[in-house]
Amino acid sequence: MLETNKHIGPKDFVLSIEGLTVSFDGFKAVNDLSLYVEEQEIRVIIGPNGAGKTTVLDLICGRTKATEGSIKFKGKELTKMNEHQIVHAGVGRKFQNPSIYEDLTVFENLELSFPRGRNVWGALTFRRDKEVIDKVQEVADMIFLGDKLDMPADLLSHGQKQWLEIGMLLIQDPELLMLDEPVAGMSVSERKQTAELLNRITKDRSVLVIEHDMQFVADIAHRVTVLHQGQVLSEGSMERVQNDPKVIEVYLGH
Amino acid sequence: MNKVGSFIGRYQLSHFIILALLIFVVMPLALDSFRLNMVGKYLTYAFVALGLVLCWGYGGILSLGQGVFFGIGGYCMAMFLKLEASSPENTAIQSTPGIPDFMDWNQLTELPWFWVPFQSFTFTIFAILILPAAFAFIIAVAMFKRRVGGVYFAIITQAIAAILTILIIGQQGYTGGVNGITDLRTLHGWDIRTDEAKTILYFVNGLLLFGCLFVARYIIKSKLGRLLVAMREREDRVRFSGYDVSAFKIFIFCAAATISAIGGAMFTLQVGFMSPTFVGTGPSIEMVIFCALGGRLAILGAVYGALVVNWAKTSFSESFPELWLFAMGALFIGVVMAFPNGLAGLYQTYIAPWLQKYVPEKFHWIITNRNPEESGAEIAVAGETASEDEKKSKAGELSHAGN
Amino acid sequence: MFADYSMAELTSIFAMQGFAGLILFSVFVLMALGLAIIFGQMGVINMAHGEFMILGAYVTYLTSNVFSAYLPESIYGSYFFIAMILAFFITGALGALVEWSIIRHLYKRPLDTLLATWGLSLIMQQIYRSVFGAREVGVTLPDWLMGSYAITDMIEVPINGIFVMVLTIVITIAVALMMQRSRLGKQTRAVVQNRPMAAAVGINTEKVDRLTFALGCGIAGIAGSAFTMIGSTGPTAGQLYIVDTFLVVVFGGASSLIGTVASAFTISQAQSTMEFFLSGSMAKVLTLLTVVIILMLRPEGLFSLKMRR
Amino acid sequence: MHSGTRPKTGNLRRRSLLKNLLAIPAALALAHAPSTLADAANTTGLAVTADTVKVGILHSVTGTMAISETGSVQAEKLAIEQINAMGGVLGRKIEFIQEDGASDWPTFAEKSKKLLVNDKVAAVFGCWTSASRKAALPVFEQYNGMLYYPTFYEGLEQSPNVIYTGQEATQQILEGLDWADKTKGAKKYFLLGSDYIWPRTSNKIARKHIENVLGDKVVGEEYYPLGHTQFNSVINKIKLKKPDVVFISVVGGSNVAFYKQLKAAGIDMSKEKPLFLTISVTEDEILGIGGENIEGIYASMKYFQSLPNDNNKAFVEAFKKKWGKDIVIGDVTQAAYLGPWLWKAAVEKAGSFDIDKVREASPGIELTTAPEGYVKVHPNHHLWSKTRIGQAQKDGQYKVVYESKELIEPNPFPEGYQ
Repeated sequence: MLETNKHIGPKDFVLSIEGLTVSFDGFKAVNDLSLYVEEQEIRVIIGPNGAGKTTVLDLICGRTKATEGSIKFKGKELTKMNEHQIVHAGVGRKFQNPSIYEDLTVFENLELSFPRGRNVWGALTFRRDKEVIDKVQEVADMIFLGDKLDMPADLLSHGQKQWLEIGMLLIQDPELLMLDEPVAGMSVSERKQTAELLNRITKDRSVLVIEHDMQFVADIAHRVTVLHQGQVLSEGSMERVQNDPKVIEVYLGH
Repeated sequence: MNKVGSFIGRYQLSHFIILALLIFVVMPLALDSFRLNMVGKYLTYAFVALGLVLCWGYGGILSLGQGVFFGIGGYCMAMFLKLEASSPENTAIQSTPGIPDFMDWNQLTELPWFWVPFQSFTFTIFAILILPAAFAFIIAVAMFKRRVGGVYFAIITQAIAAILTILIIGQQGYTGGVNGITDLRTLHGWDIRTDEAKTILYFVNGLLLFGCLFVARYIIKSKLGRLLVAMREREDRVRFSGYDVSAFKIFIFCAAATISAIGGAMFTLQVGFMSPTFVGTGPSIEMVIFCALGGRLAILGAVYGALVVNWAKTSFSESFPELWLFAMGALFIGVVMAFPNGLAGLYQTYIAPWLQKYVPEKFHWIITNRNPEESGAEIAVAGETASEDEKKSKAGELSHAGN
Repeated sequence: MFADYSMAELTSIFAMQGFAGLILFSVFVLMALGLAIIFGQMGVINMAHGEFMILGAYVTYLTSNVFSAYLPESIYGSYFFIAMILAFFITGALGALVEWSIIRHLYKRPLDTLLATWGLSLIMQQIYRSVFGAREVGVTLPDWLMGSYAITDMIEVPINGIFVMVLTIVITIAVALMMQRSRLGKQTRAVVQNRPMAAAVGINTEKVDRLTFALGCGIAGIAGSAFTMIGSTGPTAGQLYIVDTFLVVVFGGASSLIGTVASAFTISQAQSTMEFFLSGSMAKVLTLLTVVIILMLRPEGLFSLKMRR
Repeated sequence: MHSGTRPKTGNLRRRSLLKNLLAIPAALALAHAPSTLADAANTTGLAVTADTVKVGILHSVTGTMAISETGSVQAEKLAIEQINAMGGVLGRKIEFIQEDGASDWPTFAEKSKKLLVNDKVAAVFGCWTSASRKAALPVFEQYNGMLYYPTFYEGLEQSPNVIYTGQEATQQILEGLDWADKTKGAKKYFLLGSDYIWPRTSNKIARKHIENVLGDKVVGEEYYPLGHTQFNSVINKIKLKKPDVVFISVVGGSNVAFYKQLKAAGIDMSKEKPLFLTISVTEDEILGIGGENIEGIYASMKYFQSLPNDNNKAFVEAFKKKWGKDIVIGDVTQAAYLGPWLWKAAVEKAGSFDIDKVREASPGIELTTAPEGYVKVHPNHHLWSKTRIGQAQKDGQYKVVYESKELIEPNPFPEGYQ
């Protein structure tokens, strides 16, 4: 699977993961994994439960520290950086369960994610000026919540919460967007809207998505990576992956 | 809210004014100088409680060692005053005149190096503001950078309070030991023991308290305040929105430390001495109850909490000394179980609606806050403490232990 | 500093110093065991732990008085065992009552259990003061517990020290077996790991909580009973133990009994060695300081598994 | 005190007779002209009426110090009751206002101020720890009050507003060390104390005396934090250093732990190898330690409950009658009992409750009826008193084995010991 990548030089990749390993008390959740994501690519990671999908995202965004290996984002080594530094570098992450501030309003949720005043002094002197308000409104419109700015976030539906979290990432304008099961728990119409949203927002950035819903994957993926036991089992177009006998064995064998 | 200048809304302003009237007008008129001085002492604890509102209520960091910072502030001030009281003329009978009496008893023949700068009042003020913050900074960096929080932080700060107490008591030649630094007399020649001086100090104390209240109000109304609330709920989300969570915790802990230290310095000035009993674990926990009773999210509540608990303590121990501990214990349990939001919660749930029935509608803005623009995080959060702690317990406290 | 002493003297002193360290170790384990169960397994911070210990001590005091007043002198020597059993059940029962009335409402707010139990400790202190008086009470010990056993001329081993050590070993093993083997132990661990799931498979989680808390308090009671041999019994004596106890538990990594034992061993040996070479106060300060610094550098404590979040 | 007229021996008896004679005209005058005398007696706006006078009792009845201070409160109440039964002071019944210091030093200062400023009491009997006295002292000096302080303490203080009814450090220590050196032939001393000012100052004085006066040797000096309960290490050190005397100033709950562990470590305290000499364990503490655990140690103090004189027998009887038969009386309790009597004597000598007059009258006041025997107020406001050595018995009492021949002069700022 990797030979397809061999002729491409590393500088063309937004994200290049090489030899990544993490072990929890001897259990290797991710084992010598290599993965390359190109600019403006939508890459979907699939795999059975426990394959290490979420762990890979955790490793990229710094939530989990790698035991070995390197993660380079636009030439910067992420394994040595803190979470917030990784965010500053341009990586955004959405969690599996919507992770929003339920006690704050939609506006405040987005405002807090606005990339200004991120240090202590900045936060103390932060002011809600026109730039902020306009940007919040713009993002809110994009995530279909333009008329719900004053609503406390915990009153949103599950799907709306997912969108809000995506909006909180968008307002940071990351170059790499990582989404962990963005359509989980959504209704059919919400899925459609989400797919459309993703297609819209990924125009000028790379996206890494974990998803189970194969129809959704087929809708959005440029390429698919199949993880199994912490390693890459197969990689390529949806069609190619679906016909890979190893993938079929893993999925059916279980 | 959109402008920094309007960080206090109408409703909040009305409550600030009520408190100001209480402290600056009602108390001085209603009380003799003896009782007023006692209230002044209680108000110094309000600084600590206010600091706890910031770091515990908003930052989710429960420190059981706030007495340490109160003590550092108090000792800095006491060192300055003691040096002034120990002029060579006043201490002529000592074997080494010019040094504090307890040093002389402990065979010190010259002032220890770390006492020397405290001959300068400017340095002392500087030390009161900087030393506790610096000490808090060291603790906070060590702990928050490693994501230690919750229970562990509480226990470690408690241990630090215990260590410091043993050290102060043990190093009596340098600290005055268990007796503390006593017999403080004048500040730049101004006798602080007279009734007039105590009344003036009471007002200075009140003004400083209001200064700190405004600072605290500004902090929690700023984006930093909203971030703190957000952090308690979803620490990871804040982190992945590009914020260095530990930096904010360090800041708020240091701010709380400095505020406590100002209280400590004012305590020394008003009470006339400082001793290790205010540094230890017992008083440090007691100070937490001032904050909890007032409402851990209510900055004004901190002041009322400190006043009410201490007032009750004094009157209880005057009339039923044996019952005082029962009352105090019941207060701890009751506040935690029945009124997790303390007096502030009690007010909002019961008193405000009741008042509304009797007050003409156009004055309702004094009683309740109906303008959501003003409320920000504070009101949204009231009533949610339990659930936040809940999340906290799952997210922060146990996670770092490896789960 | 040892130039003035003969080799034999030094050997025996070091032997005895090692033994002193072991006694301190036993004391720490006894203090911390109950708390380790309550804090480690349930996440409850019981600031009244010291007061539960003192309740055990007062029970011992009362038992001793009853024995000397109403029972023949010949069986007086055995009162201590009865006292410990009574201490276990009485403090355990009080623990269950406290769990029912206070703690169970606060499981989701660990920091609030801290405040509530601190309040409880104040109330308990005042109850002791009202019932037993403000002064310390003297617990008369059976003769067989006092005195020492001379191994050589120089090496003398205090019998109550041995008693505390044996007691510690027995209780530690009993607790370990209980947590590993017994139904309650398994249920406790199940509840700790996944409360809703445990409830779903039919475990009465409320009962498990109550019994666990009661057990932790009961062990505190036994510890208090044993400490009448080496410490004081007064209304506020419990406060002396609380900081040390929490440090032992936290240093051990909170969730494992082995961690608690290891941490008690490390702290006690460090303290007793330093006490021998330094003045007592400085030894205490240095020990506490070292523990705090290590905890700052390694917050998970001595023993804890690195797990996947 | 049972009776001010109880016959005494020798010159004491003469003194007391003399005093009683002197008191008669005053008493007569008082009976005839109560109103004018009320003015004369009450010149500083104190709470004195024609038939009552208010005093304050200020001790901790809550908190950690309640353990120690309870006895003092009981003694002061007993003394006041007895004085009232004898007709009061200058014909006025004493009414006391009790305040709780709550083991919290600022509270002592606060309550002192309340007693002096609000209640205008004529005297305060109170404070126990040095820290509480240090906190309250500026208040007494500022508002010109009179404090009767009962505890043996470290000295280094002499306030015009305090009468120290306990011993200062040199009174208590030097006689004990001399006794150990002379009668027991002690040469090597080990000093052990709780870590705070009183033990440290006491040991400083002890060390100077041992090294400079007795020409003996100090082989160890150790301090443990207040409330420490593990003493096995220091017991090993004692075994290693083999001192002749272990000089102990451990206080509070630590005492219980120390002596129990000492006994358990196989040291028989009655064998006197080494000899244990304490300045901090009174009968009160033995109650908590248990007589069987401390049997055989020596204590150097001015008062033991077992003192055989008649004053003391009557005092012990009255005390037990009022507070229960199982109660014990320690050194500080007795010193606290002296407070109201010393004040009464000074007031009667001055013929006034006026603080300044009472202060002036105080030096030279003698108390022949003190349970500890004759005491006298020194111009430095401390008491001349005898020092006794007692040996602890299994029943929790001390047996007096030695008594200083002369009254020992109080010397709060001892030259050569600082």
